[in-house]
Amino acid sequence: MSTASVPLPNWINYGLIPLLNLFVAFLISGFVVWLIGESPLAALSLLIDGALGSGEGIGFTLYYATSFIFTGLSVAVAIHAGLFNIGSEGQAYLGGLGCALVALALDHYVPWYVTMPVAVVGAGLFGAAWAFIPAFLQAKRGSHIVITTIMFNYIGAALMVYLLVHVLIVPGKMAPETRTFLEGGQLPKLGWLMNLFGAKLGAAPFNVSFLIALIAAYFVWLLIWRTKLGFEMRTLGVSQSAAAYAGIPYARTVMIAMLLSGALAGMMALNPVMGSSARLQVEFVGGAGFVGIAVSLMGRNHPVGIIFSAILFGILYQGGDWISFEMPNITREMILVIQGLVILFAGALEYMFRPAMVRAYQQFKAA
Amino acid sequence: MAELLRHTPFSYLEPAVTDTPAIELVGIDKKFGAVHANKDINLTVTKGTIHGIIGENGAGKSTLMSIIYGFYHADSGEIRVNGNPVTVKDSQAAIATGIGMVHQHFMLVDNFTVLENIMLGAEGGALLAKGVSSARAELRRLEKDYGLEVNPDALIEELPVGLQQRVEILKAMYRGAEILILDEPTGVLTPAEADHLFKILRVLRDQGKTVILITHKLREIMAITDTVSVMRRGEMVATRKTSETTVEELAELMVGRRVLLRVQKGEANPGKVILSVRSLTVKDNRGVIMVDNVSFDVRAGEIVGIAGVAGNGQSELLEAIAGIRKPHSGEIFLDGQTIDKADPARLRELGLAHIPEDRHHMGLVLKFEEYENSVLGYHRNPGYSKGPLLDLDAIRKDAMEKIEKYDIRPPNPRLKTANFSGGNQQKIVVAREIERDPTALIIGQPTRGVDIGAIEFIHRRIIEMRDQGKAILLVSVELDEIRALSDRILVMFAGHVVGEKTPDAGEQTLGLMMAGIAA
Amino acid sequence: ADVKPALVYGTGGKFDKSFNEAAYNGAEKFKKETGIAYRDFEPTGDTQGEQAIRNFASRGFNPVIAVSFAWTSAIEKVAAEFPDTKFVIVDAVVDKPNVRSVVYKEEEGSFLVGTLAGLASKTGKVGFVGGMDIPLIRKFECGYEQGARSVKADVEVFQNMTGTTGAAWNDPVRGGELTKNQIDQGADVIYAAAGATGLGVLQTAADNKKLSIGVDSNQNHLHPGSVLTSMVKRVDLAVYNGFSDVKGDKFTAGVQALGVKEDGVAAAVDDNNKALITPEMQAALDKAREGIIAGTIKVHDYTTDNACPK
Amino acid sequence: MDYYDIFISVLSSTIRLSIPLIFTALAGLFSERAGIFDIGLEGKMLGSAFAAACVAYLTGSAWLGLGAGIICSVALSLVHGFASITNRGNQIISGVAINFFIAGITIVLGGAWFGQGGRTPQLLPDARFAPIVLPGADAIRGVPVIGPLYANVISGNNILTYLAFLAVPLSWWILYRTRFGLRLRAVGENPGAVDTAGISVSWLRYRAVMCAGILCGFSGTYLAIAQSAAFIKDMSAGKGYIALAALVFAKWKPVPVMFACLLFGFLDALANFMQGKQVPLIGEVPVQIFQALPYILTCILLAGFIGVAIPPKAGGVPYTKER
Ligand SMILES: Nc1ncnc2c1ncn2[C@@H]1O[C@H](COP(=O)(O)OP(=O)(O)OP(=O)(O)O)[C@@H](O)[C@H]1O
Ligand SMILES: Nc1ncnc2c1ncn2[C@@H]1O[C@H](COP(=O)(O)OP(=O)(O)OP(=O)(O)O)[C@@H](O)[C@H]1O
Ligand SMILES: [Mg+2]
Ligand SMILES: [Mg+2]
Repeated sequence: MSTASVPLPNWINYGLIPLLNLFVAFLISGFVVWLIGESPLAALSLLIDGALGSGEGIGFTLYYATSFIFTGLSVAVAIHAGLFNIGSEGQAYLGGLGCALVALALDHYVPWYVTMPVAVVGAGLFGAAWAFIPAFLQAKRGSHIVITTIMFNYIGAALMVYLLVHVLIVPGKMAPETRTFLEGGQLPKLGWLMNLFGAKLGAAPFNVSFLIALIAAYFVWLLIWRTKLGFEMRTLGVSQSAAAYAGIPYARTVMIAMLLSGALAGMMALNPVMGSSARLQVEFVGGAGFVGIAVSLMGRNHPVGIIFSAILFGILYQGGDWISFEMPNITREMILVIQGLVILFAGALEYMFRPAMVRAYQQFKAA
Repeated sequence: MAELLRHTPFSYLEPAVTDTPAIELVGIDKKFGAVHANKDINLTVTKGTIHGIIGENGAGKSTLMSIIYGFYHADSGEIRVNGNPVTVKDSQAAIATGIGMVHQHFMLVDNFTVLENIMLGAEGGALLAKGVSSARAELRRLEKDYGLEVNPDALIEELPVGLQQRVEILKAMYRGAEILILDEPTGVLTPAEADHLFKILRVLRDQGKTVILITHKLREIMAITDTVSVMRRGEMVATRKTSETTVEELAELMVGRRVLLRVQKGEANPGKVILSVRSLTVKDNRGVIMVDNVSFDVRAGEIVGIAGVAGNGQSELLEAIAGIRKPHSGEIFLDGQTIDKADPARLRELGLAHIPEDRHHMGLVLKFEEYENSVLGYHRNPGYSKGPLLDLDAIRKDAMEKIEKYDIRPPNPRLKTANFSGGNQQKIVVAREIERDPTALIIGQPTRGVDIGAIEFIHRRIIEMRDQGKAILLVSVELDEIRALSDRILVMFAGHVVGEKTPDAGEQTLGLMMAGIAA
Repeated sequence: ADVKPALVYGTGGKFDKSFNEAAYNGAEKFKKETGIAYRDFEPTGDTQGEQAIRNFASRGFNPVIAVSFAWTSAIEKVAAEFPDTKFVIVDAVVDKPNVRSVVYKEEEGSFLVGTLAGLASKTGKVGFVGGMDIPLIRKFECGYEQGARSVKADVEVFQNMTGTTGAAWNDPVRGGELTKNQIDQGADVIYAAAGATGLGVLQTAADNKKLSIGVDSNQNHLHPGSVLTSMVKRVDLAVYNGFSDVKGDKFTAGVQALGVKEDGVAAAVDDNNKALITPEMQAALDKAREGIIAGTIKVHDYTTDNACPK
Repeated sequence: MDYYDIFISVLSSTIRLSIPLIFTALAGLFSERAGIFDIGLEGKMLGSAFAAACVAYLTGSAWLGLGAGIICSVALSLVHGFASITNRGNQIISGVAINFFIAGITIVLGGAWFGQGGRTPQLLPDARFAPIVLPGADAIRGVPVIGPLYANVISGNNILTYLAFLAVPLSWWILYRTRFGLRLRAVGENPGAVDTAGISVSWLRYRAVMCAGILCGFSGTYLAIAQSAAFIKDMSAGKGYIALAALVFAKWKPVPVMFACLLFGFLDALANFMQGKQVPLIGEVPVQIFQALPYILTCILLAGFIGVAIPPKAGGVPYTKER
């Protein structure tokens, strides 16, 4: 008898099985660590200690998670409309331009809480703008969005480097980056939030954009499951023909979904640009757009799932740093290995243990 | 074995009817998760007969056949072929034992040619070149013997369904099938095509082959089978000699209660013209003209039926009226307003409801929960939304009311739509479209693949709508359905309306018109 | 004094056979000579760089040396947080009382290898392959061009940048392709200032029997007979001196601008390339060195006005 | 440099840049034609480049390097198969996972084994695939028009280049002239049809992804030990994605795949060539424009010329007969 359709209780489906998957991913990562001649257990304790062992570690973890929540939401919104947006990376990059321009223009004159909403809009607009052409090509010309968005990542990188090297650079400075924003262009750290839990943020750049990310997650949830537009996007996402039948305009819905997706990716820039380094730098996105794909998929494209998987990836990033810092033999790329294995086992192989679980569960119930 | 059978000379004839069972099923049991699709099934099919199997949607017919064909595995039970127990571990094994199957949903590769489809799995060597010529020769022989003409080089996607089905039958014959299973083969055929199919089946039977035929249409069971078995909710409830049973008895066995087989309807009272089509020309996606300069009117309080063989432009006509397909030229009026440029959302506002031909691809989003489908297309209506938000409470309450009113089972608006049976899925669509109280209603294939109980219900609702003064345009390839429901019948052939008839016109007359022979 | 040295590399990674590797060599030399172990870290992004620098400082490491201009603001911040720790930054200037900034006059070193290139070229065409298009790399290119022109006024200089992302430092395939391109156009000496991408440049030049010029570290040994010279930038000295100065209590903050005069940059001549350097080339090289040291030759620095005189 | 020389130079550059794309896109072709999406091409290419470089370095044999590259890439294909065929996982997730994993593990292992930050040691000439000078290349070089074409474009490539061009008709032949090819194309369109014909869908798809693995093995090997002389981290540099673009562009057909890859290679070569050149009327154009040019042109081509590319119907959907 097939086990695929046997229902399992939620605590197994959403608790035990994912944990088991994670466990296997870490087991194999441990094997790699052992292969290099280091102690897997020590590495694991470093990972956890680095990411969660101190207020500062948690701050860094949440800082990374903030970026991943934005990009994860960006990927998810597009996926719900049946679009695979691989362009979050480039959209976030351009979003950085939007928010940096706002910060550069306003930081002399107004406090951060005035700059911030404008920067959110600026980052969102620029991110959306970068999604516009791929969206348009998909909607009107049927060009494959996966490919056009990949292309736009490269084009975006070229554009940004040009701007940073030739236009935005501070004359005489070596680094292709803008000037440092003043207070009015910097997002405050969330030290008080950490203090509430009795932890110290230290130097971690965990900042207000985390709250914006949570608000964005709420709005994405509202959009997808509670609005007419979300209903239309989901319809289009699973059945184009049903959408046509129901009078849901293809081009418009695709465009809106992609623009929203681009805007969410663009807002990611708030976190590193205004929340951490206080200036626009080359390559500040650092792959967060691609991590967003994994985050969204692991989070089942649901905002709550995305927040959790973003935090998981934040732990991997921060904890991985810690491992490579403490174990010089293990290069930082070990994070990529763990990340790959987590995606593999928790994502692609998520059902591997299901049949065994079903059998065990049935025996358990029979007994 | 398959190889051997294929080359068995055609003249090899067995006595027409013997008492050897071709297939015996003993205690077959199958569960899909929580669904008990087959419960302890016993069945004997006599060699050289046509054995019908009927049952409501979801009764377990397809599952049982798939088990015989090795496509699914029974959880327990035994299969015997020609008296010998066999383990059908996969379809290859089934083919080897001489079993062929034409699936309810065709198992063809759309962008392959007929020949490639037939060769698939029986290529006769690692390189295609060798097999191709012998396959052609064999195909020609099969075509001649059974009247199964089809161009071997045509692409499947360009063939009408009737011909696609022929390819399926040819596939089975090419593999030397002695026992042929057909799962709802006539659902997509015109009467003439169905008759042709039956002729072929009789030829097969007369040559000693065994045929198992699944259908919802009792008329077909009576017309062609020798024996008939009835399934209900996973159980085999009865087996009868066809000559010793009646339609009424079978219907009752199937549904478990008495059913009304004829639609009761009074005289129509046509009012003013509601839907008016003028010189409409419509092209399909490839740019071929599918509807050619068609004009007609539908009045309030009447049902106009459009009869025709599938693929003669009915689908495109419906899609054009429903705003899904842009007309090439011509005009469409709804209650005096031009609507040929309106989109489906606008048309719904104007009071045009549309029950589409294909519930799986158009009418429903199978992955959605039932309540979501119950407002698909109407989700922007004020009653269902508050500002940009959906009013989920109102929607679910409304869905529940429809479920009760239309007896949709199971009565759970939170269930995924894919998990409803075909008949219940169709009821979801019908309920949604009818309950908005439209002025005009266009309907395509309202009862395709739907069981008798549901057909009865849907037909009654359509008549009620007419009696409430709605203008109804009905497209169906089921001539019986058209004749039973319509007040006027238009016949379409090759994109033209070739004539108008009243429902008492004979089946023969309509059939000839549908074939483009008479007008 | 108490020395507990730490080193933070640039994002190119420790073993790039070039810039970062030079820093590594300096640290290794210190370790060998003194037996004092050091800690190092290879960040791959901005946040990690700052985190690593801060980690080292907070654990009592002293000095903390950060090579690459990418850590400018990180050092700025962390140096303020740990006033008792000594910091060294290479390739950028940070104005703090506990920070030593070591910058190089790459234009001068590039000028030197440019003269060799100009003289070695038979076709009168030389090439330059940079990594990412940033001012620092333009500075290399500009010095090189001036050097080549100083010995051959009509020399043609092809220049290419590898890419627009950080991957440009790590794309030897494209580096090789750009080199092949320049060779097809007639270039017979190609200068690579592109991190690991340069390895592809050197390889392709060797495969096509043309000359190449390495950068940062002495890369002459990579393809003996094909690498004409290397523009060495003594990052190893910066690191070594940083460590030893703290050890010997000689640490000074402030800017150290190292040019030809200070032996901070040079054109490497060793056994691997001796055969390629003719006496007249050697003479021209010496002359250029002396001129620069004496101030008679002024090499324009691209970054002062973001332009290169033609 | 006259125009013909430029043409020859760009042409030979085009070929060099196209080879990894051709192998990789053909790999994608086998996989996707069988209904298995393969975003993991990038990772397979990178993984096989690493394996090839390691083994070529250790054994000094280019051919053993190739073997190792193929084995590594096939192993990754089997992982992808295990996830997406046996366990019916999401194919895109599986591919992305492989890309992440390989991007990391090559550097981690390379760093631990060779201590060069993820790079493998420089290879000696014997451990690489050297250019082959075809007979008469040098003699004919001086002949106008034909000479440079023969000597610089047709001759002087390494064996893998010729194999890539051989792989194109071979793939065509396998797909359209053999039983395996017929079944492979069928399983990507309608696995039900294959299953009911008594053919194992899983085994067929496994074989298809293994074909993809073998071809990716060639492309990775080409990168590491033919075009370059060592493995360097991230050396595939997005070529796997470009190959996917070429595959879509070519509508999943072998011969068009070759032309699409050549076109992408050409755009790349042209961008390299045009960098720093004076463009008439405009003057010197910022390098970034030329670097972005291939990508911009790809979008323009996708928008203007090929219209909607319809992927194999069953692509990306795990096959289940029992829901
Ligand atoms: N692949 C499957 N996975 C899970 N459940 C299935 C599957 N196929 C069928 N079922 C279940 O088994 C029952 C019997 O289905 P089956 O398709 O055999 O019915 P049927 O009699 O052929 O119906 P119909 O007349 O609609 O074709 C269904 O009610 C359904 O719940
Ligand atoms: N995921 C599922 N789980 C359980 N039962 C299912 C599932 N999907 C389909 N079914 C059931 O399987 C049965 C047969 O499905 P099938 O797709 O053949 O529909 P159908 O009733 O035959 O409709 P149609 O004739 O229009 O195809 C249906 O009764 C349906 O309830
Ligand atoms: Mg069925
Ligand atoms: Mg059915």
